[in-house]
Amino acid sequence: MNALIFLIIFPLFIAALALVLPAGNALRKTVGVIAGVVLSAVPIYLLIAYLDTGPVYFRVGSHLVNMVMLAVEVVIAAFIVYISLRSKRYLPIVLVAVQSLIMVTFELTAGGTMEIEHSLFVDKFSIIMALIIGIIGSAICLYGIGYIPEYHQHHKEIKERRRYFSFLIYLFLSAMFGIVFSNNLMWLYFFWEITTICSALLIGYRNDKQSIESSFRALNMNLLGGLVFAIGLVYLYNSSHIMELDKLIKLDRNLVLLPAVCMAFAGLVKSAQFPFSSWLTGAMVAPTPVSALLHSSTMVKAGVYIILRVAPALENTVAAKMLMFIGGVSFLITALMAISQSNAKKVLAYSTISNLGLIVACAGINTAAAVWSALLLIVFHAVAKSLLFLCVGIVEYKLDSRDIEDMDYLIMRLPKLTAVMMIGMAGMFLAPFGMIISKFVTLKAFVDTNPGMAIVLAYGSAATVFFWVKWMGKIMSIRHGEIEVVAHRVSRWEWFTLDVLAVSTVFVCLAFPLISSGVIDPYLTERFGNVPVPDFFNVMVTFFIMVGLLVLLPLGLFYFGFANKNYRRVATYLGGANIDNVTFEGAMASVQTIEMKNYYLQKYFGEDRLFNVGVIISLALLCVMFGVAFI
Amino acid sequence: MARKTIIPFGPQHPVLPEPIHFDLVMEDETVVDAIPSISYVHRGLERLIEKRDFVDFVHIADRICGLCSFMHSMGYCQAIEEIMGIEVPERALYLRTIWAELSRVHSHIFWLGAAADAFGFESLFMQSMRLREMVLDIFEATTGGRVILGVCKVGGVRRDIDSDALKGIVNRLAALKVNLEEISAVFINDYSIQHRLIGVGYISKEDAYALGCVGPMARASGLVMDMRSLGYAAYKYLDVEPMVESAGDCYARCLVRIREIFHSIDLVRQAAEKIPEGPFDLKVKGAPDGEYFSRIEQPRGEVIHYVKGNGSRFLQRFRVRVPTFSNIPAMIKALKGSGIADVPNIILTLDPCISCTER
Amino acid sequence: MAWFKRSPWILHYNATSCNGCDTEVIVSLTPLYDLERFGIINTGNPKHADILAVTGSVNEKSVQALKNLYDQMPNPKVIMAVGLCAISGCVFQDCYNVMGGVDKVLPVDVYVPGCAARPEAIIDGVIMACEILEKKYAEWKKGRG
Amino acid sequence: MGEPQEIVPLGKNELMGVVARLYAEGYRLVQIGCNTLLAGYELNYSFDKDYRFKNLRITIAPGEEVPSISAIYQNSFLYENEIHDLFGIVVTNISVDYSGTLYRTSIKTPFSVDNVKLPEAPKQKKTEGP
Amino acid sequence: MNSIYEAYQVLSMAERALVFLVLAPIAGGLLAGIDRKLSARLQGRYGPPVRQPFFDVLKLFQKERIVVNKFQNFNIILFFLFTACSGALFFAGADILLTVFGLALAGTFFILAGFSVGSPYSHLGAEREVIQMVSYEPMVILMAVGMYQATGSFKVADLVQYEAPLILYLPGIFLGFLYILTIKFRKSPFDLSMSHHAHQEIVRGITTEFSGPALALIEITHWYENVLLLGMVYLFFGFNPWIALVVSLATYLFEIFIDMNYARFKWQLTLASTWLFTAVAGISNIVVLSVMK
Repeated sequence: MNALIFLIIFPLFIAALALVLPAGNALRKTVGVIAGVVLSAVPIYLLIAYLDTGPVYFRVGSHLVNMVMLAVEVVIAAFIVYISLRSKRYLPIVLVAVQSLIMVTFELTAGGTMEIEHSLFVDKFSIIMALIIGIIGSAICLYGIGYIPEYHQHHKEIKERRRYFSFLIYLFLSAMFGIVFSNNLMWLYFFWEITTICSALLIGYRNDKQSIESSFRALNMNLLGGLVFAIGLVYLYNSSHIMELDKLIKLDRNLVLLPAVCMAFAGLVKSAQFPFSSWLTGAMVAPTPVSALLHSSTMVKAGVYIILRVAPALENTVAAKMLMFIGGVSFLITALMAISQSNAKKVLAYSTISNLGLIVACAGINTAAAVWSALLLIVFHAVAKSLLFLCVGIVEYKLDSRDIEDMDYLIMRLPKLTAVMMIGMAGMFLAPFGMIISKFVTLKAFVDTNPGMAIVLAYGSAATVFFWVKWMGKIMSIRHGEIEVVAHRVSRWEWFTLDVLAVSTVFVCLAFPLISSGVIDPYLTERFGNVPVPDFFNVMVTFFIMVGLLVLLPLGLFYFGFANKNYRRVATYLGGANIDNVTFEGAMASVQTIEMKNYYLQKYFGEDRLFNVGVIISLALLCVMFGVAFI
Repeated sequence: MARKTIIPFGPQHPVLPEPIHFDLVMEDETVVDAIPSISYVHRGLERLIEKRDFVDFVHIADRICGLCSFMHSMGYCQAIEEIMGIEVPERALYLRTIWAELSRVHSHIFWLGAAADAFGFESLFMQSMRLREMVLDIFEATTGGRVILGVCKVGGVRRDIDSDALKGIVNRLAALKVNLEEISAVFINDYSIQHRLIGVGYISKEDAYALGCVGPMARASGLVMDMRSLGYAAYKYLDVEPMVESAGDCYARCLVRIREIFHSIDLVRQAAEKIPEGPFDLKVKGAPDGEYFSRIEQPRGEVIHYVKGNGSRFLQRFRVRVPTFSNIPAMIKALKGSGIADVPNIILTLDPCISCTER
Repeated sequence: MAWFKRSPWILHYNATSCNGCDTEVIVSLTPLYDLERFGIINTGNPKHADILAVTGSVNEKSVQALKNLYDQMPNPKVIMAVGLCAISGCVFQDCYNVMGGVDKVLPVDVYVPGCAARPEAIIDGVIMACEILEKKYAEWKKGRG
Repeated sequence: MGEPQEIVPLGKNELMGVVARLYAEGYRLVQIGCNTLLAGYELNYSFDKDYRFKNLRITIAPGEEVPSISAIYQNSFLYENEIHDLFGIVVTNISVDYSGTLYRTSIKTPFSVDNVKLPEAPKQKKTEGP
Repeated sequence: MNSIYEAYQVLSMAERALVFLVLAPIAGGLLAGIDRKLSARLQGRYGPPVRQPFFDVLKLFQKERIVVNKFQNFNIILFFLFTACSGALFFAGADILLTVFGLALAGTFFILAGFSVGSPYSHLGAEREVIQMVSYEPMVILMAVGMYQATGSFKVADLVQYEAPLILYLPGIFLGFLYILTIKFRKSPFDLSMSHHAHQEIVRGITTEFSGPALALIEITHWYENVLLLGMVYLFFGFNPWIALVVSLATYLFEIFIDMNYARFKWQLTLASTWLFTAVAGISNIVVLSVMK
């Protein structure tokens, strides 16, 4: 139990330190490193300690804590009111006022009598989440040490608020640990709101018009989610007098359906599913570490975390079906929209929503196989996607653009970084790396329960391949002749993080049988009593293919790079109009250099075309979901 | 958001039999700009008048272009004859008409094949080329050449076709017509061809006129413009009817050419029926003194042979303005906004003849 | 054993030809003459081709294209000059913009006469080019050790 | 026999006005050609309407500039570029100006007065009247 | 009657894979030869000998290696390895989904090869190939899904010995699969990204920059792929090996016939029509099947 509390409190302590210590101080870096080591070590310790045990629940004297939390909540509410007033935005004020009113009344009327048996708990799922938060989170913090100074070098107009930044990041980590370890729903709700405000503030870090706009959009939507969450909690307590996650899912279906739907709704908002996807794409104005940490690997995962947690309560209801369809719609439509995007971060954002959609759909299905693949998706996605975000962050500064079309010949200009990026991309879509294994199982789960979803998956995967392949093709195309290698001053902090994540990507891909049998299977046994048995032969084949690739790639590159001299280099075929290898004589005797740009098919897959479709469908599905819950 | 790519289309490109270059500026697969560049086949044959006298020059006119070689020599001869006031024997005029119409048939069939190849219909290409051989056989039998006929001369033609042979030609053309009907049915009715041609490379009637389109290109846009109506050679004795379509797209150009093939076959038949007996050439004395713009209708449209002489055996100036040259502005316009898959279609429905264009 | 005789692939380039020889090159691939029965394909891409069939004499612009295409062909390769223009310039040899036959700029291996060259002659030329290809392959292989 | 062909000699300055009038009357531009004279050039602007052929002719000295009619007839730009490249006549304000790169010939301006050798007219044998 | 199946039973998985690896190129090459001969005959030509594809490949191996960049052939090797691998897995009787994903991976390497050479034509070809992949991939996955629904197994070994005729359960899927098969065989009207005849707006598409041995490897890979795809067709009729064999061959001939009768489509129509066809034929089939079960 102490470890859990430590994980929640320790980042707070670091956050406080970050606020206090002066910027640019060597001590800050030391603290950062120590925090990183500790935050990575403790979840690993947790993993080892609880490897063989089921879920463990802890009782924490809660009344005082509740009061403190309430106080903090009120402070936060006041803070939101303050910043909203300052920017003359009133919707957040309304939302936060209603929400606080509900919670304060609730706490004051029912809080005293509330009997919470276990406030904290830990099980395998929490540990997986804790590992992601701890290792990826702290790695990204280290990345930030190198990144933020450079960020300010490039954006001189932005006020240097490094301390504020670190404070928020560590505060956020603390809240994330809180979310995954809380059994007390009041606590869960409290941490939930903290992540909301952290996210909104970090999105607004640049403090210009666009980022404030995005920041408030994120705030509005997440506050709405929080509000529904709060209503769900109040309803839950009034109808059944419980306030604990483990009890919630064991309750009678009729009693918990509405609260569970409310919580799932909050989860949908947080994981930016349709119709709430726009806040996540807007959030891409935030500095890259924020996108990597909050908007791809951790916070949005909190959304699917909560959905997966309450999924048992929805089992076999129409609401679960709706959840599944919302996930499916988000998966398909964002994957299609990603085709039309050339902004690298936006592509990543859409791909994130798309993958989260798949996880939500799995949660909606809620069979052992579906949850198995959902958990694997969470792991693979967290590692690979944060790696890609961080790579894009660096590329952005080296090339002064985050547009994919400017990444021509990246492999020649930033070879090492591109190699790392390729690992991330391979992890995202290339069979037999990470994602595809889970998709494999997802497909089987879909076919067994709802073949309709298999169709969505079939179309969605095809779209996914499109945008990844063309991006990958772009960065790995090689130009004839020499090209200037971009000055490679990536700080060692950034490199360290990239290396860690790249190694983790490969590691989780290779070790997924271990992860599955060691962590996920026990969890599934507790929850479903059975474990999906992935075909051993398939696992072995994919494993061998992966190992084969890992051996083949370096060997092949070595062979073609150094050993094989048995070739003649000729110019690119340019219809005979070559001047030299990459230029040709164009019309009017001009000298044209070949330049290749990808297809975006804006006319067919454009946001303007598809976004509304997604919103309308998902709104309808949401209505049905709530309608069912009310009835 | 898509960005622009520049693609070098040619000079050597498999869909283009002849070298012409385009800088295609593309967004996704849409061509936003196309800038042509020529001079890969420029020889400068117009200045050969300095080295060949006006009678010998027919052989060079014959070789301006392989596909409409007869038309060029005919146009050139006609210009000289106009200047010198030569009354060409009527039989020669009829024979010229027959060869000219046969040229049109083989050129159009070749075009059908090339177009089919451009939109990826290989069997149609092969079948078209197979049928074209029937016309080439007629050429070979009547002139000895397959593509360069060398049969026209100032003052008439070099060879006669006797009446039996003429009958044979008409019969062979009737057989060709039967075969062609099958192929043209595919061109007209096939779904995939319509998909590739309908609505592609649209040129409105007004644009076609303003941009100086000639030949099938103009007629497909609804302009009634056929130089055969001027009544040169024996056309004044035949029922010439310009084939006009109104759609203005590649499909319409295709239809115009298909209808023209049948019309030409019919014209040959008419000519073979009406051809008078008599001499087929004339001894020419003297040299041209004056100038004339000889306008005739090539398979690709109106061609102008301008000849200027000052009474010496060597001409002062010879100039050809070929239909392709005149159609290029319209082609550029049609290319903009099309897809790259349409580019070969648009270029080919112009039926470009680059060697004519650049001379 | 070398297999070039069995599958020579052609690249055709029109240097400044009048179309006559071009059409005959194309015709030789079509039903009546059908070069493909000897495994001959018109590739349209220098990187796949074994034989470069040039029609027409060369001028200053087409020389550049021709040289580019020739350079981009993999060894062993053969150049075939099709038609009188490609051999000597034919009636155009006096033109100011004509440099003369193809052999002025590139080593021609096979000359196919005719104005325009007849398909039979072209087929004959290709078959001859095959022999030369085999020979060149043997030399090229020896040269590489 | 042949079609009647009207050739209208014009001064250089009248050209634009007449061309504009022809455009308004619905003539199409058939061609622009150029002839090399012994000392100068002769430009032929040919138009056609309903098979009626009309040719405008202006004569200029070497080095003289000619205005482009591409503002009136869009398709004239090719002819004008051609005249520029082959004859060395400067045509001003062409809408699409290749500036000498349409025909990239091995000798510059092959049809210019310096390059072209015009045939001598034969000794006039008096054919007409006494 | 069931001698094919018995032969299949006798062999172990590894042996079956080996048999595929050895025989598929021969069968594929012969099929390609038949294709060329038959196409020529349909076009009124005599056509090359049936062994012509082998001559071509052997010749290509003797050609000089020319490259635009020195890594370009690596992707082709991976393309070859993964195609052969998926084929071997399929014929060994492994999971059909695994085969499908393996094939997709191989296809991805092919596309990356097209991108990596940095030539405008192969780039366009690669882009189009991606579009084609997006077009056919849903149907391929649905085919596996449908088979699983009908038989309860993804294993080829189980599918092949399924007693009832799968085609009766999966008529829609089969039609949809036939439709996308045209794309996979690179036949007109869907030979957008590269065609065997270069008379195309994008020259030879992806293969523009690949020559000599690399081109030969691509050719052999296509042979493997074709045999694998015909194997998938076989599964629909697996209840009777002879019928299945005949139908597979008939399918190939049918594709040649289609090839002869169509102009090349544009990518818009390709994508739209395949998705629509997949949606109508495939999905309705799957829905009906799930209702029936």
